[in-house]
Amino acid sequence: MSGATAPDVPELTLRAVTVRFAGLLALDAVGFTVAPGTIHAVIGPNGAGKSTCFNVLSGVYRAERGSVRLGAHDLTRLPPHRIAGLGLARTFQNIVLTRGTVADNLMLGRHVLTRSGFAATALRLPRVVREQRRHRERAREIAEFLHLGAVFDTSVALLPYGMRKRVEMARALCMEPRVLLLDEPVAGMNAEERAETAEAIASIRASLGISIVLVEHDMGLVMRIADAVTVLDFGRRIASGTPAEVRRDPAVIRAYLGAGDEGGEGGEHDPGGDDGRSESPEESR
Amino acid sequence: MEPGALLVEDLEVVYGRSVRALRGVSLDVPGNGVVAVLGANGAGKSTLLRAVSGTLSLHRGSIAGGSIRYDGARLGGRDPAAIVRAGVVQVPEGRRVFAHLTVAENLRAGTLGRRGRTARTRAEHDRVLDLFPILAERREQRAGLLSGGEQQMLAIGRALMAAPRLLLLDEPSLGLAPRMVGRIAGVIREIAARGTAVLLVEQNAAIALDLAEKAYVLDVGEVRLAGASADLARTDEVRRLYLGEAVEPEGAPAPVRTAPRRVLGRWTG
Amino acid sequence: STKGDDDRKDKQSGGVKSGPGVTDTTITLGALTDLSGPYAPLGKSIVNAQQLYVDEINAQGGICGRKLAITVRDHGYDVQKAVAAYTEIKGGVAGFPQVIGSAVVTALQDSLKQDRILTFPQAWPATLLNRPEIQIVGTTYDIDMINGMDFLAQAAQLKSGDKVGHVYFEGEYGENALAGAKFAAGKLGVQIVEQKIKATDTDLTAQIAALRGAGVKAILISAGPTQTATLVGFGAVAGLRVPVLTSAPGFHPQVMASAAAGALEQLLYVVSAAPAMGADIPAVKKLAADYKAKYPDGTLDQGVISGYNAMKIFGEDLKAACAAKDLSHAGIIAAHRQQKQMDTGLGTPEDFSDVTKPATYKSYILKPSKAAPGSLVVAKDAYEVPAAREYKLPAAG
Amino acid sequence: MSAPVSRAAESIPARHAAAVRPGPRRWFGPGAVVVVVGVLLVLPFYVTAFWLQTGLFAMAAAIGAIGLNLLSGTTGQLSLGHAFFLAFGAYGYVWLAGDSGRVGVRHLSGAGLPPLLALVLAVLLTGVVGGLFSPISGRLRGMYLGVATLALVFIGHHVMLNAASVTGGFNGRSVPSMGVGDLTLTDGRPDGLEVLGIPFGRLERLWYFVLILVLVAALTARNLLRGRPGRALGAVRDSEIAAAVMGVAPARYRSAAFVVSSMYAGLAGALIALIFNRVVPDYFGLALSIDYLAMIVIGGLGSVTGAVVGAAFVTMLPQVLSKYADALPLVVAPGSPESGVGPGEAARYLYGAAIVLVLLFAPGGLVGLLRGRPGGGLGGPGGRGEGLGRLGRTQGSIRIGSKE
Amino acid sequence: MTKLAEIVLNGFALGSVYALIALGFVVIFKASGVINFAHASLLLLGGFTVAKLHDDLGFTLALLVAVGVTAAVAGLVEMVFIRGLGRTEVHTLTILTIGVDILLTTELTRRIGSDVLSLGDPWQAGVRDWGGVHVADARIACIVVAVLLIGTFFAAFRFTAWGLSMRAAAEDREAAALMGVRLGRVQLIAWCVAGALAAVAAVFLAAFPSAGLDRSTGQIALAAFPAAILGGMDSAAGALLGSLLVGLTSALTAGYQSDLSWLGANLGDVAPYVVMLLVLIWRPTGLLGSKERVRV
Ligand SMILES: Nc1ncnc2c1ncn2[C@@H]1O[C@H](COP(=O)(O)OP(=O)(O)OP(=O)(O)O)[C@@H](O)[C@H]1O
Ligand SMILES: Nc1ncnc2c1ncn2[C@@H]1O[C@H](COP(=O)(O)OP(=O)(O)OP(=O)(O)O)[C@@H](O)[C@H]1O
Ligand SMILES: [Mg+2]
Ligand SMILES: [Mg+2]
Repeated sequence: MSGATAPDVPELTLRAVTVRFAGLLALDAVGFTVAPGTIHAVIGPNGAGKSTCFNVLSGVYRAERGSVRLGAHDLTRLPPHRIAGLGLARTFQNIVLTRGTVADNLMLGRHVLTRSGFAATALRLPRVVREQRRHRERAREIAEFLHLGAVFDTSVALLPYGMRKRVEMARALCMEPRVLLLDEPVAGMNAEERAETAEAIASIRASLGISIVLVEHDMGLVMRIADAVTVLDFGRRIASGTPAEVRRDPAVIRAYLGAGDEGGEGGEHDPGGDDGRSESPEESR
Repeated sequence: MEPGALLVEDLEVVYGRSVRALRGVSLDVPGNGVVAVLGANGAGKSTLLRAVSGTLSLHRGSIAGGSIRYDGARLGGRDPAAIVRAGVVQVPEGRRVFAHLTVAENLRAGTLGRRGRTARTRAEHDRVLDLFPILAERREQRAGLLSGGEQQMLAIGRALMAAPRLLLLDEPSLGLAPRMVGRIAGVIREIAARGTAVLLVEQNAAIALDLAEKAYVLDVGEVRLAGASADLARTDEVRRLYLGEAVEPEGAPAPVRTAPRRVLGRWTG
Repeated sequence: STKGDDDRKDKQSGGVKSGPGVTDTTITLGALTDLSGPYAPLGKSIVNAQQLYVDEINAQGGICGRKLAITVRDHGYDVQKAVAAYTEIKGGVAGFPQVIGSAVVTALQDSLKQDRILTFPQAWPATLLNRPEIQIVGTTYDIDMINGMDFLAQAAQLKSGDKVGHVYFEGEYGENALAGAKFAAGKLGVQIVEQKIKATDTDLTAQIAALRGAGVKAILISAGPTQTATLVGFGAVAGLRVPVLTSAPGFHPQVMASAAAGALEQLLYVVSAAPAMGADIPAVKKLAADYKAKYPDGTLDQGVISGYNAMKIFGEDLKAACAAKDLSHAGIIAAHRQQKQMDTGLGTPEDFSDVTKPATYKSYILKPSKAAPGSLVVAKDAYEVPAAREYKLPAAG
Repeated sequence: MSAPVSRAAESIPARHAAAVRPGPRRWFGPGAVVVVVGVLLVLPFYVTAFWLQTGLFAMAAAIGAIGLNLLSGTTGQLSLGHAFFLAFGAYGYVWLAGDSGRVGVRHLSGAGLPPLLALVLAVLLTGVVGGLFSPISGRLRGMYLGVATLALVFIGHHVMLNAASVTGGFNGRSVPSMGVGDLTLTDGRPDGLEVLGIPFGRLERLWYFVLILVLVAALTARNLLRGRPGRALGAVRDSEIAAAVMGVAPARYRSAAFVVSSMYAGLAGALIALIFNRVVPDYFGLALSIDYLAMIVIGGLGSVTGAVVGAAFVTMLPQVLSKYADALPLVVAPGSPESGVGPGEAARYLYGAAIVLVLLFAPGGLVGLLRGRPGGGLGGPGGRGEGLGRLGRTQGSIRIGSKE
Repeated sequence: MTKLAEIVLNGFALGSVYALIALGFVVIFKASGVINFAHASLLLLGGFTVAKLHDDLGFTLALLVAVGVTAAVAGLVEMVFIRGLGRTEVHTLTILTIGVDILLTTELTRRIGSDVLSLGDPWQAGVRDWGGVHVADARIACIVVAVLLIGTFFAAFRFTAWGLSMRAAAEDREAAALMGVRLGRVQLIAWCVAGALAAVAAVFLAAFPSAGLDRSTGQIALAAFPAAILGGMDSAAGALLGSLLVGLTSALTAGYQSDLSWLGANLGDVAPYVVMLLVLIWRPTGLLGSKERVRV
């Protein structure tokens, strides 16, 4: 895999970010840095705060304390649409697509890259037409890259779950992001599809040179493609490092992976972890 | 026919006027035991479950041929509530918790279709909270604010509250952490042991094949393979497509693909 | 039908110049009325009464050798429908003895002027004066109020410095009445306490509290029948037992079925250019009898008398126009404007020659009486307050 | 065997072929538009004043409906305040083009601008007023916005009655006629104009003027919907958060939709004033707002053609029914002594029944029917009050509920 | 001082009439997500039925029959028009209710004609006089009934299986169906309840000090809109509070209009809307409405 980091991809840094919901400490002074052009995985048990972390990064939630920086820009207090303008794109854990065809959704992704305003579009000025055509071509290119070319003009409502997930990813890619946040990109896919998607992610990083932050419960995938891993539990960072390091970390095994493999009954044999789960929110209250 | 068994014969399902999502699918689920259905995206797995639970019409779909019989009676054409009353309960794809209801209310909603609603409800309730302690902590939180995995637990818990005789699970492991996946597997095994039949649609084939006695592989609306799980797990196709070449203890190195994949060039606009 | 069928042009036939709506055999009149909207009860009475006149006159051989006919269009108090209906029928009618709805009349006034079609609106604001083609039959609201105040002054023994409440609808009806009331108040040295309401207001408790708080000795109300009933009914039991006076649109026989009936009989007066349906006047009695005979289910409200009266005047105008051998739009207006002493027997004689003035300055005072036909009897015969002639009419300025 | 992923992907369009391919059923395409416009162009030569008038109302309403559709259909913002903006456009034009002077006892003010300029300014001003409402239009959603906009109608009515020197109060004002140079859209100058032997008066001249504007309005709206702003508005409707994350500023786009829709309403209002010849406050009531909502739903939400068809349905049907109701059996003529259903009432019954039937059999609106897709509505599962992945085939929906 | 007290009290009383009407809107809104424009005609139907029957049956029985009739008609509307369209979106249904309203209203107003109907209610023209402060007996009854019904409804909505079914169905029909909720029945009941409420509200709408029921009575229904919104649609206290506030504002501005004439005469009709706008700018989901919170 060749392809260097794109020159303008900045570093993404979270510093001591704290988020609280009505007494629940969803993120507790969490910090990590995504080096330019790397794939950084964020993992952790359900409810650990991974999606919350994404929500803070993309401006959907506001951090109570701490800061988020993208290169020279401070994202902490910016509204989502401004952050999007700075080149940060994301997908959602629960698919959020808009009505219309795959193409419509992808073209929405091009919003920040296009300029046509109300007046110009209403009058259908030549430059609007040109812009539209150019960006549609690129959207198709991206769709094809994610094997969505054949459904480009199909209504997303008709697509099965796994394919809708890919539409989301394509839409985020359409923003030509410098940092791409993927929340469980392979949920609902079978092994073969997962492998495909994993490969696509790796290929995106390789060919575009952008940073990717990834939340995923498929440990196999994380191990395979991540450069660095941050592990959250109860809103706190409990480990970080390379995939291999993290995987051996006893705290991670206890809190997240369980004793056995994922098909086994590890959870059943480890009540200790459960107690920990139920106590912690009490502490934070 | 065995009591509590589900028998699907030559099922044809169409969406709208022209989209044929299932073609001549036949499958049976014994009165107790776990049956798994595997398949790629768009193979028709969710469609199959919708057909059984009677919710096709809510998707503009309809049964165009074949039959679905449960416990000796035909299910086709009955409304979803009646099917729930007959003991068939589905956990829908994508969680679908009632976002604006609290966690407690969501669980209570699970009992809405039950006939006798009092005594056993309590027990079920305790059991669900026991399984998913996080739900007890979040009793009064709006379900829509839960994390993805928590919502998945709620969706499963809600279905268990209905005390089903046949449980249809559409990807129960979706979005769950590995440890939680293990626990769900335990739950499924346990309810099966208590005499509930389970029809399991699952992408995590390792678990599915481990839990189920019998499995079907759907492909573009047709049954491609069927048989005992253990046998299926040994077939090349299942190994490659659903188990990722080898039975994958998480983290095994990816198989190197030979086919070169498309690359995406940089945007130079 | 295709374009150009409308005979908009004046023609000559049988020595009589004719215009739109007039053929050799028929004179067609138009009615833009409300039979399905809020003013449907009024519309129905007027349509019936006017049809009654047409039937009578046709039985006598018609006018100018021609039968009368009315083209009725129901606009349901929808301005847009009314304008469309007007456009539809204006080329085929000789005049409009009925147009209901102030909003409709105001929306049409420019077109009426342009098309010069004689029109009798069933609304009486003085702002419609000064237009040759529009004729308010009877008094205007302001003149009614001036006359009515004079009556109240005696009934409530008003002294200089007393307060009189005036509850009125926003819009022409209320505001024109208010102008008259203010003028009269100035003459009497009393003070008007204003309470403006909307047609949809049915709860007047706050207004009553305010009027009682102000210590009014009498009340004028220029609103609808239900508002009058509420005001009188609740006022009577809430410490506001004072005489109340309203104009014709403020009363309808049906309110005598409400819980306020008793109070209405005791406290309410109605000022009107038309006598009561229950008046002891031969023409009125005959009308009441004929109407009941033809429409046994009909209500004998004031719409019957004013509708019939308007139609009768229109009939007289047509007769005069026939005599002048000109049944064109302009001819009918000219004939109408020459009537200086029109007495239909259904009220006071009227003078239509001065477009700047109401046709009459005389009003009756009527009183509710459950037993009488139309639930109204005459309390005071038609009279005129001399001071009213000094009053500066709004449109005349 | 090819990879399952791509195979599944290829199988889906194949399955949906009928839904995607423009089949013979979708005849309501550009061809139909050309035919309709052609008919409209020659109509003034054949029909009577009544039909011209009715058609003019329908065309003006179409412009207003197109605007409301952008707001309610595409952006999902329920508005019951459309009548206010129609009124603002109407009065704005009348004031800008009108002269100052006394009428009766009243003094009326006016800017005395050339009519065409006044029309343009009225439209722009209505947009500005729509913009002033942005603290509310940007923040509120669903039913709450609906009722907040309802307030505009009542406040507007209050102002129309009380600002008498501008509006003429209850009596309203006459409308200065439109005209460019020597050609006025009245029966006058140039006098006695005839084209092909047909007198070319006010209605005929207005007809072509309004027709041109309808085409312009429809075209611009279509461009908007298919372009970048349209997609952004749709995204705001379907998921505010997703839209924001895609770089769309929701509040700004919601306000912008409000402004644009106000401008369409302003134009429609000014044209309605021209057609009426007089503006009166009572016309611009809540019922009018509801009529416009009915137009866009009956026509088919989210589509420009739908708005036009709906406008024609809602404005013309009652008129046509009233005109022909007396020909119906069982209907009793007004003034006849029998009691029974009068023509006006019969027309109301039929109109009510028509609304119900249309929506029962074409829930997606009349355009759905024209395109051979009576289903319309949400193609996706579930239905109401849902946001995630439950998506539809039609373009639009109004968010009435407060649920995301 | 008695003036103020009387205006305030009567304002509250008027508000309670609005509250009863608003409740009818809220029930259907919660069940079907529809703004039921046909509610106005249901009010008219309820009132009309009582008016026609009370002479023969007595008031109580007539009211019971009217409640039954309006509930049945509302239920019929649901079964014939709304249910079949369960899959379509709410705005279609909303406009459909306009069609239904036109049909019902035309028929009823045709029957009512010019009549002002008395409902034969037991309170008649009775008035309480508390040291010069007058309130109609019927209005006091209305306050009591409104508080009771609103309380009952919201309790049922919160705690009963029916209420839960309704909320679940309103949120996600498919998921609710999968829980065994009988979508048709739940919605049917809601419409019937709203219909029954309309009959009760009509009684107070037409009772003293109103003159009676006439063809335009139903139109008041729309005045209850801001009442429902102002308080926030999802709380009992909010519904009451909003309605009382609307009643109070219109009464105060009407009663003191001579002191407010610089704002243009007759502010009474506009004032509730102005208040509502201000409240909504401050709290976009009403006074007590729960804050809209979503996550992704
Ligand atoms: N808006 C909110 N209001 C209240 N609580 C919230 C909100 N968003 C998240 N939470 C809570 O914060 C915790 C962290 O949620 P988050 O979605 O970040 O978890 P996650 O790590 O993404 O878990 P999963 O893997 O299950 O998706 C959860 O317990 C969740 O219930
Ligand atoms: N509402 C619908 N209308 C039309 N076609 C549909 C609809 N829902 C699903 N389909 C089509 O039916 C086929 C089967 O879809 P289904 O959702 O059953 O797949 P699945 O096996 O569950 O896939 P996944 O693993 O992604 O959930 C797909 O081709 C899909 O496009
Ligand atoms: Mg998450
Ligand atoms: Mg599926």
